Amino acid sequence: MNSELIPLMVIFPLISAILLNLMHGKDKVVRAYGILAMLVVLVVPIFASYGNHLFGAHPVVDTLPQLKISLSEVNLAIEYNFAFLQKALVFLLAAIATFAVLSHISNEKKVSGVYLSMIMLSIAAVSAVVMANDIFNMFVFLEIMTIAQAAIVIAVGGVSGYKAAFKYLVFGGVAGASILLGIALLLGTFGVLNISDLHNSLSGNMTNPIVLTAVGLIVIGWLFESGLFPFHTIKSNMYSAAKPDIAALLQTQTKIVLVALAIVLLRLFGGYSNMTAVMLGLSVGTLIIGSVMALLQTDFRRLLAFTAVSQAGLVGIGIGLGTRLGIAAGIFHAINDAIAMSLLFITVYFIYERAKTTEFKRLGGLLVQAPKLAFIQIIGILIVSGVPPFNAYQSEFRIIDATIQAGHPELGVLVILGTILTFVALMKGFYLTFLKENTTKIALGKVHIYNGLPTVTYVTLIILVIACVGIGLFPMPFYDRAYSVALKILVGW
Amino acid sequence: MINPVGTIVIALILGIVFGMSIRGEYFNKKTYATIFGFALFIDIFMGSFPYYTWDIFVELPVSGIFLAAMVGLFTGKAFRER
Amino acid sequence: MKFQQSQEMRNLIAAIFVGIFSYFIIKALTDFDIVPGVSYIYNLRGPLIAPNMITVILFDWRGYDTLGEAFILITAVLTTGILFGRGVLGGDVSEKDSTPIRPSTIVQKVFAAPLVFIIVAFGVVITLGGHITPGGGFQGGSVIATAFFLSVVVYGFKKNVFNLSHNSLETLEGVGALIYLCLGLVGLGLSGYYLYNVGADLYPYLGVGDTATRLFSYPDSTNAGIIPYLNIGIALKVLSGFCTIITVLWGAEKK
Amino acid sequence: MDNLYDYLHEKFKALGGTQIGSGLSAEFILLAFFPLVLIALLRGVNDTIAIVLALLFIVAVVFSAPFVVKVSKENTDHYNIAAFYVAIVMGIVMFIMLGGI
Repeated sequence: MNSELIPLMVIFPLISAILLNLMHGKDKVVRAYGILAMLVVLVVPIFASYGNHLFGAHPVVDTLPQLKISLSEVNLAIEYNFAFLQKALVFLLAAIATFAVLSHISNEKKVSGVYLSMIMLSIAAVSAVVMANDIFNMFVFLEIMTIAQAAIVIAVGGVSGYKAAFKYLVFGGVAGASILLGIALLLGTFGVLNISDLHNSLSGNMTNPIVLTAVGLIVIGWLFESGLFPFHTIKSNMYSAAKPDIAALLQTQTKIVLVALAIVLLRLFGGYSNMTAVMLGLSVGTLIIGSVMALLQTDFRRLLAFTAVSQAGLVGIGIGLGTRLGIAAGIFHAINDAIAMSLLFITVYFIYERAKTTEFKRLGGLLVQAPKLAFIQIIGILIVSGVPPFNAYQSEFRIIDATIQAGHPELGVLVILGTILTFVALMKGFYLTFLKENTTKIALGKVHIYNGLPTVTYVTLIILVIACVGIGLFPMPFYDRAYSVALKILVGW
Repeated sequence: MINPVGTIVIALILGIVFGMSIRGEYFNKKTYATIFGFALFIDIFMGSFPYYTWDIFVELPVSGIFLAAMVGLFTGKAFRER
Repeated sequence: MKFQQSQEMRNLIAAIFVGIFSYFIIKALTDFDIVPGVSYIYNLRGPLIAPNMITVILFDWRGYDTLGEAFILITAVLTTGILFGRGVLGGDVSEKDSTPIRPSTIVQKVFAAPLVFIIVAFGVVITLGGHITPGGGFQGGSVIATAFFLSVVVYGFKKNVFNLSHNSLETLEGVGALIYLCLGLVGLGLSGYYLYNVGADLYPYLGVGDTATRLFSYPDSTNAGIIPYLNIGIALKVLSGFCTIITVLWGAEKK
Repeated sequence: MDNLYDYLHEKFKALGGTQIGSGLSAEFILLAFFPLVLIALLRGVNDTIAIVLALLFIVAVVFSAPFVVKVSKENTDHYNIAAFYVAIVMGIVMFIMLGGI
């Protein structure tokens, strides 16, 4: 079935990016178009019907004997899949990006069209990665995403942003080259790029050393895109160098790409136990090291950055288990955690915008000035730490359950340890920001008259809290869909 | 493209677009003569280079697109100087 | 001294591990048989669309990938602009101009301007013949960009032959990308498939209207459809992208 | 116990501004982490060996504590440290995929 709205989820942000770049300098036009474009970006995934989209109308063909492929039929075109999981992920991305755009529009005196266009490019790229059923197309949009994310961080200015973006681009080059080489090996060996076709060709071919090389190369790329172990310092540096509202967007994108790429990896090479072992081991390391490092930070943004990285490790544990329960719980936790961490990042964004700093030694005693914010932040901390009745509890519980079902109870203990450590780290941040006596007399400054930031922030925060409670109370619609995705991954698409 | 003239028209348009952005200070009558002479020379050597299979280009063994782009460049430059 | 020693040790360990990594990759690259796969079908049916197979694969079968690659270039160009102060938060940082490091010789000054004309015209030829002969949007755009480079190198940025500011280059780039995106939307509107090659009629069963087909077709033995127009869009985008990069880097040289 | 506090205070100075409470919490989690990972890795081979090795490992780690200083030094934003670990992981991943461990 062909659905016309599927490509618009990528094409419309791309067109908007070009237009916003052209409008750069005309403040009112950029503001108006930015809001309009975000509305469209939010609405399109809701109205798009489930199905596939074939680019260029190139259909499936019966194979010819000269193809040397042992498949009954081959996809000619680039194909996009759109189902519930894709819808949820694209909508989640659009929602968090809407806050980033609105906060920029409502907060800055001079709106930067180029900055908004970079946000649009990253939305388009992540949507494409989520939906693509074509491994090369996925790579192309991963590259766009990497460059656009670096640009968003560069736009903040300052040495730390430049350094973070430089490192991100250098290692992004390593990871991108690695993924591309892996794709090239697969294409050379099987002659197809469509993931479903590759899945069919690969079944029973997992002892071929070239395929195994490709697995290793793509797994290295996956580690970078999801910020797991050797790349966790780079990702956390990016999060802490960006403005916290953008950091919320970046960590959402990271988790979405983690899930999308992991699904591809499991669909292609799901039967290979060494791959899931590598994924699992590095995820466990990321979880513990991320939360340990979060505890040692002296800056609230860096603390949240390492927490986000360690939560990505938690998602990776679920997916790396390779069982139905584990994959479903991992996907579910990615959605929940993206919402919850965005909530925390946005509260910190509010502090950052008004106090102009997030260092613990300069903050303190903000409870008197912003009691509502403190209340929402403590809710966010409870959500991320996995306290019922919120959504992250449902998924963390299921991840622990899955580790025990899979025969690795030690991993369950490690997950619990990581969660406790996350809670301690976040409570430390809360204490030092809101409760500790304010010695340096930093106050939350007054905001300007053009600044609609408080309204936008509070509305967004309340919507996110409602989403967390809603998913926490009624997890089954989401979890069931994630479970069916997991079933499909293991049985066949 | 629409018909055999289409390519030539588009080459002309592209030439005018780039010609419009060319400054005049480096050009005088001698330069123009040199350019045109060289252009004709290159044109004849290129023959019917992109090898369109339409009659108009088969009978006329010069690169029509190149000539059109050249004419467009001059036209655009003339536009700009007016 | 102690830190240095530990660093040396680490470099050695890293070198060993990179060696292991490279060994496996080189081993994989040396022994594998290439299966043509779908490219066999591409080559079988491609000549129905246009004679230049590379262009057909780039702009028809995998036109959407080419769109993505064009956007990698656009993103990189915009990022370069941001790096030098366009669109950073808190207002733009102005760019400075700088003169050439070495003054050009008289021969360079006399011959560069006429050469620019010829190079631009040749770039147009390469772009427009892209679906028939080796060439296309990327190549033609790069050739035209070399004319810009030549004039910038010889005459300096301020007095170069082209009078293109950063903003007009950005506009040109946007126009090029929009041509590509909107031609894709034409296919989406007429057939329901994005980037459907409207004039080429490889799949007549889609029932695209007669007028539309005639709009993008010409009386030739092959019928490239929207491919030439996509080439024009890509050429504009590539040339303005390269020119923007040299503009930005040239302006940043003296800071 | 005052001496222990002073000792840790001295050690955690290297972390730069971190409270001793957070340092200690992180330290204890790390102490739990390594033996658990060891058990998870070796349990497939033999339960007894895994437990014995984990206990030995705990003893070794306790004597080389505080561990958290080293961990935090290896996770700074420095380019060369990141590059070192990336190189190691690249090698190890390829080796596991193809070496057949």
